[in-house]
Amino acid sequence: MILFALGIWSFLSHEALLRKLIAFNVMGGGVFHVFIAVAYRGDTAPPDPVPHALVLTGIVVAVSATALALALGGRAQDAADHD
Amino acid sequence: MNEPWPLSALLPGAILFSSLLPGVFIFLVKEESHRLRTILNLSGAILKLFLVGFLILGVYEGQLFQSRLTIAPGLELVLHADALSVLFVTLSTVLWLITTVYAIGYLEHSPNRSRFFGFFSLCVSATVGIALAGNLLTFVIFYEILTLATYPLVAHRGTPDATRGAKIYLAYTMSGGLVLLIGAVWLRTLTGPVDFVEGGVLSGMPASMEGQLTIIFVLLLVGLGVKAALVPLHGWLPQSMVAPAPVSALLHAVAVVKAGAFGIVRVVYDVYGVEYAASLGLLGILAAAASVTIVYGSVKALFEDGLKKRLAYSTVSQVSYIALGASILGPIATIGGMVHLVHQGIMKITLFLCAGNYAETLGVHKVSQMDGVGRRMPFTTLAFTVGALGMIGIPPIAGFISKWYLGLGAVEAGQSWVLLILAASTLLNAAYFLPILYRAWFRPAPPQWPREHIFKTRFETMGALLWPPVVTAVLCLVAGLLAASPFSPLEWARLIAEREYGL
Amino acid sequence: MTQLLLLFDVVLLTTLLALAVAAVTSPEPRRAVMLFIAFGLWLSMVWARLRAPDVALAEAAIGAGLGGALMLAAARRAAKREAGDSTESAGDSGAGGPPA
Amino acid sequence: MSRDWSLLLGMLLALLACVLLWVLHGALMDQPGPRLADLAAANVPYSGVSNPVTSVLLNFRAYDTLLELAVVLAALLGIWALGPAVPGFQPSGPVLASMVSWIVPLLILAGGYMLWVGGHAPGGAFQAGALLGAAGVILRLGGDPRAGLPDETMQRWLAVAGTAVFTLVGLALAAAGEGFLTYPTDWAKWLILLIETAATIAIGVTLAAAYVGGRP
Amino acid sequence: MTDLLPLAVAVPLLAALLVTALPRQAALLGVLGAAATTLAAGAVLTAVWLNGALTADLGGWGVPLGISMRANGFAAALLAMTALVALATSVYATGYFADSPKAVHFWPLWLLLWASLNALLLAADLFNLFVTLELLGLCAAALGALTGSADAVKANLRYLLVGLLGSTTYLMGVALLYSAYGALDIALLAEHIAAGGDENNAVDAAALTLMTVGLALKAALFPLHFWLPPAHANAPAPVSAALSALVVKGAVYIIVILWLELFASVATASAAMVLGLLGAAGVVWGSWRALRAARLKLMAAYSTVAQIGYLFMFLPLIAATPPGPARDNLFAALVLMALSHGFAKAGFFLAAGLVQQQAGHDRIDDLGGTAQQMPATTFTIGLCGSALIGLPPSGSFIGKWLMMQGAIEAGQWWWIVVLLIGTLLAAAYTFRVLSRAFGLEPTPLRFVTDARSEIPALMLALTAVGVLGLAAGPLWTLLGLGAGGAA
Repeated sequence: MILFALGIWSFLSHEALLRKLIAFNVMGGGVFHVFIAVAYRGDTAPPDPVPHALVLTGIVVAVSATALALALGGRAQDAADHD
Repeated sequence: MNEPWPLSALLPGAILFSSLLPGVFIFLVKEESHRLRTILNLSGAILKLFLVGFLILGVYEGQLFQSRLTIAPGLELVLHADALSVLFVTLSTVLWLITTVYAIGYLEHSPNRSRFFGFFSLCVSATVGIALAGNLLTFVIFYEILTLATYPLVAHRGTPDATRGAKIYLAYTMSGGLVLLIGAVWLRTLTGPVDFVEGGVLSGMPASMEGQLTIIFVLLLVGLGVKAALVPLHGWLPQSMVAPAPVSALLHAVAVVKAGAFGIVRVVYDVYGVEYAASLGLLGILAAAASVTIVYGSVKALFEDGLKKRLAYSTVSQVSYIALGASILGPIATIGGMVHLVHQGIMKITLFLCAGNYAETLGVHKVSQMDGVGRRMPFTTLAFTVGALGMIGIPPIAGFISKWYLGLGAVEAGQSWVLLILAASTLLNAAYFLPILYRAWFRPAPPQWPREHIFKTRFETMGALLWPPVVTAVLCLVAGLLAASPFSPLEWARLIAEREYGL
Repeated sequence: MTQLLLLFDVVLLTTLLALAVAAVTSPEPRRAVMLFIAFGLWLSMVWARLRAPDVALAEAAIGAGLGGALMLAAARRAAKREAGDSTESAGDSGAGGPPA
Repeated sequence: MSRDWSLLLGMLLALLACVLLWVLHGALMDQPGPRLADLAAANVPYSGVSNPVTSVLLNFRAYDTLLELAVVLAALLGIWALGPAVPGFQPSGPVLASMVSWIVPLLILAGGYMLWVGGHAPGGAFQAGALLGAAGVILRLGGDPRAGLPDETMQRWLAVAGTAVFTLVGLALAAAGEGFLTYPTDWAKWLILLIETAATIAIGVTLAAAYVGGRP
Repeated sequence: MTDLLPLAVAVPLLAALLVTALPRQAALLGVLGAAATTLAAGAVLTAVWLNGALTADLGGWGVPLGISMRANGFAAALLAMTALVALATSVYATGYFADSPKAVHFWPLWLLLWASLNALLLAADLFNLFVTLELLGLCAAALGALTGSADAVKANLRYLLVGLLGSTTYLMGVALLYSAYGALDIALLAEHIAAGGDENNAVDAAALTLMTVGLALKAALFPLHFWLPPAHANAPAPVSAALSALVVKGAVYIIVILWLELFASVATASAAMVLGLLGAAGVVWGSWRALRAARLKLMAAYSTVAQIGYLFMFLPLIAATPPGPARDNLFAALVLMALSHGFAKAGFFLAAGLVQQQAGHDRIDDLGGTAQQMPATTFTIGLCGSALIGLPPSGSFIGKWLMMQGAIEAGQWWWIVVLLIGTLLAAAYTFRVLSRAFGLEPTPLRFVTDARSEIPALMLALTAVGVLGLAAGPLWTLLGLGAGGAA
């Protein structure tokens, strides 16, 4: 939760793309952590696999989005340089 | 009831489409294809005239004409022909034909004719839709479409003036349309679908709703009053005089202002019911608004030098006779108001067409330039004279009949103050029309006209420009002279009044 | 034993939060990315502790690993551009984007 | 954004975090029920794989995973749409080159192992794909501007392979009357392996191409 | 029968893969794929029309373990709208991108976008919705940046980031719900939430808030709309059309589902009022900015902010109306407004794109000659404009009529004031454009016509104005509502 809020705060208060993306990933980490915590059922019972799968999906999605955002950022810089 | 005649459901729709379809096709016609466009225009107009002929006969015999289309549950588009619709449909159809002929001549070499005639046809379709609307929803729909279709006509010339006039026109009518919409929706939530029924549908409403119904009436009146140019909602009308003459003629004689006036009549008679409206004290509001408008419009007309602007203020004044007729309880006043719907239409269109002729042939736009036009253009000026005298109310021209019945009805209803209004307005009418006639016939012509076109015809101007006003002037005379014959506007108005009052 | 484990957990979480705060507050891009990668790896450790080895593996490989690599590359490009700008040397030698 | 605003925002969000933490705590305390854990565990034997996470990913919630592959592809297409890649780095020194030459095969091998092991132990297509991608990244760091990727046509085919195989298997099953992505129990293992293999290659290629960062 | 639902996603997905792999035939394959997708959507629509709501359990596991898809009337209506708009846009794009190297990049992303829209509309699972949202967001941002200009790339980067923030916030709400109820299926969760009563109020409220805020960010609800105008105004025209008409609707669709279905038992009228008031603020602000916009596409983009606002204004009205025909009418009106706006705005953007290509710019004040050279396009803009204003006979006229009716019945007259202001402002900005067509520029003797691009736009406009306005009745049947009757 704290990670989530930290992420939002950082996302909103930083201008630079890279820092926004780090913030976004930290924020995502917070959400994923909630899922993992929900799945955890003590040291004896096996954990719930469904949230694990959701988090896996989420991680891949987040990285894809990060990659696209970085590419867009690079292109924006190039375009600005050319103009 | 009698078995519905299969045509009875189709005829109202057919009348609507007889101008709508040609309109749509005209948009696609190439600018240079003068002949094709004319054929489309005239065939639509003539076909419509035939269809309306059927309609008149049918309605006279008491047949029911109705087309229904459900657009959403509880919301129905209803086209319905009763005696009142027929009056307005006939007026618009006849005048459409005449104006179309005129416009073909008037716009001979001007640009964007396909666009003009396309919207012109849409405009008439919307007017006919308003006339045939069988419930308030349908009325509102066509009322808004009319706003849309007339905007391009007002803006047609594209000059900064025209753009400005069109903008003002749009601002007024759009706001009015919205107020009308609110009133209509509100009324619908109280009563369900508001069908137009002779005698009104609201008389059974509980007393607790009277407050709301009064507010709704005012909303509807304001919404309709914008198009009917009730003071102080008339501001758009003189501004939109920038439009080409056929547009002014059609807008001011038939389409826009009449749509407003017709709507007021509909609301008073077929929604509230004239007796119920009187019992709520609503007629007083209407009468006051109409009277103020009549006098104010006439006074303003007196001080206008521009011919079309003077005619516009005259329209402001004259259209309110219709509202005045509706505001007096009693069949005779009703007849006066209804018949004026037609009479004012043919008289005013005559005047506007003549004004267009002066402008197009001689370049005369102002009253002060009209010295001696009678000798240069005798037929046009004769037609103009008939129209003007009719407006003043000189017998045997049509206008006299209207005023006579209005006065008689007022006396019958015990509202003699109306006579004062009529007298004042007649004096003012005379004061702003007679000087024009004097100038036209008795002052010497100037050595040179502002901008004269010589047409290679036997007559004073092009045939397509000359004959329409002459025809309408003759109609004014005929409507007055043969007022007592069957199917005259007066007799038809009498039929309406009988049905409205259940006589 | 449980107390030791609890202590372990607390240390784990505190470190995680500290890394996160450090990553998002660090103004220098490359340092921030490094801290972020550390944060990701640490997070995967926490998850492994929470018996989610699959996810931990994925986070380490994809989230921290590839995501970090992408960001590092971007950070390096940004740094190079800045250097290029400051020395006014023949513009951007690297980027060869076509006109739009 | 000014410092003051940032501070205010921070305080508000700290408040939000506390509220959410309290809510989550309440939710976890109130209903420590099994949620889907037991249900999933009971169905794992019929899913064709023994790793519960893999059975959720590729069987119970396979549709999510299919769309997820599409997300990865979308990111790559978006990157390609932005123009050609930035040229690679200078050729590396001999130390790095020799390191690359043994680390890359190792990564590919590890990827293959990860893919295979995903059926019954932690691992699977995504992790394996990530390792392949990492091999690409290292190749590019080592000086290969194309990160060891094949030519454009081949790249396109490989990038869509995962999603395509996944969708086609789903549709084929639907056509066979089983329903979209409904594996018959006997075939489940092999179908999942087929999908995973295609997905691994696609993810590896996509991630490496995304790292290269432009149209091939 | 139930295989139809995955088919509606699989067909555009496969088409996207195919055009990715075979870039040389992109346009041809793209149009074929568009046609096939339209057929699939049509099949879903027909099936829903004939049999009512459909569900499909994917993988044969059933909920709560597996994922299911479903198509009710609401989803089917939007699916059909998406199909028609996307088909028209596809045909238009063959002309727009002819001889452009961008075509190769446009088609795969475009079909993928379509697939994600269909998947979103047919999803019955909250996490599945998250994945579709992300796919949608990525495709949309990538398409929006296709022109490659600095403005476009920057605006769409911001759009992407805002979307990520929104969807992550949404996901947090999903996590809370899962922790409390152990389910992700919407219908199942709705049952749990209704059955839970007051027990989990805090979780419900927190989840609803998080998910709504996250989605409102993607739906550009005022004041979270700031990202929309630059992103939509700078994208290529076919993309702008899809972004404004379809993509934003996706988020609105989920919000409507959340409020009227998932959290129907706990969403309070006062909370709905907040959304409604924000919507109203969006109407006024968006319309005002549209009026002040210097460029045609920017104007259209601000108008989207306003039109989305109307949709949110329905929520408090529906909350205040007891179940029955009156409420059904309001819901149908909401859908009708969404559909009309979809068609009209798509048509508008397509037409604006033609104007821009012809004139080389889209500054409204300098468009006089262009407007006259392209009568069909100007006519399209006029038709779409009248649907945006809500003039008859457009679908939004009926929508506004029913909204006013509902507002009067619920005693919430202030919505009518908003409606009035919004309508007048819309009229003002529409006619600001149209009046350019009546300038003094010489009448062109030859008109610029390009049937391939003009007809799709015109068709969309006619659907918004003619079809939806005059034959909206079947929508009630499709939505499974009884005839509204005299409400």
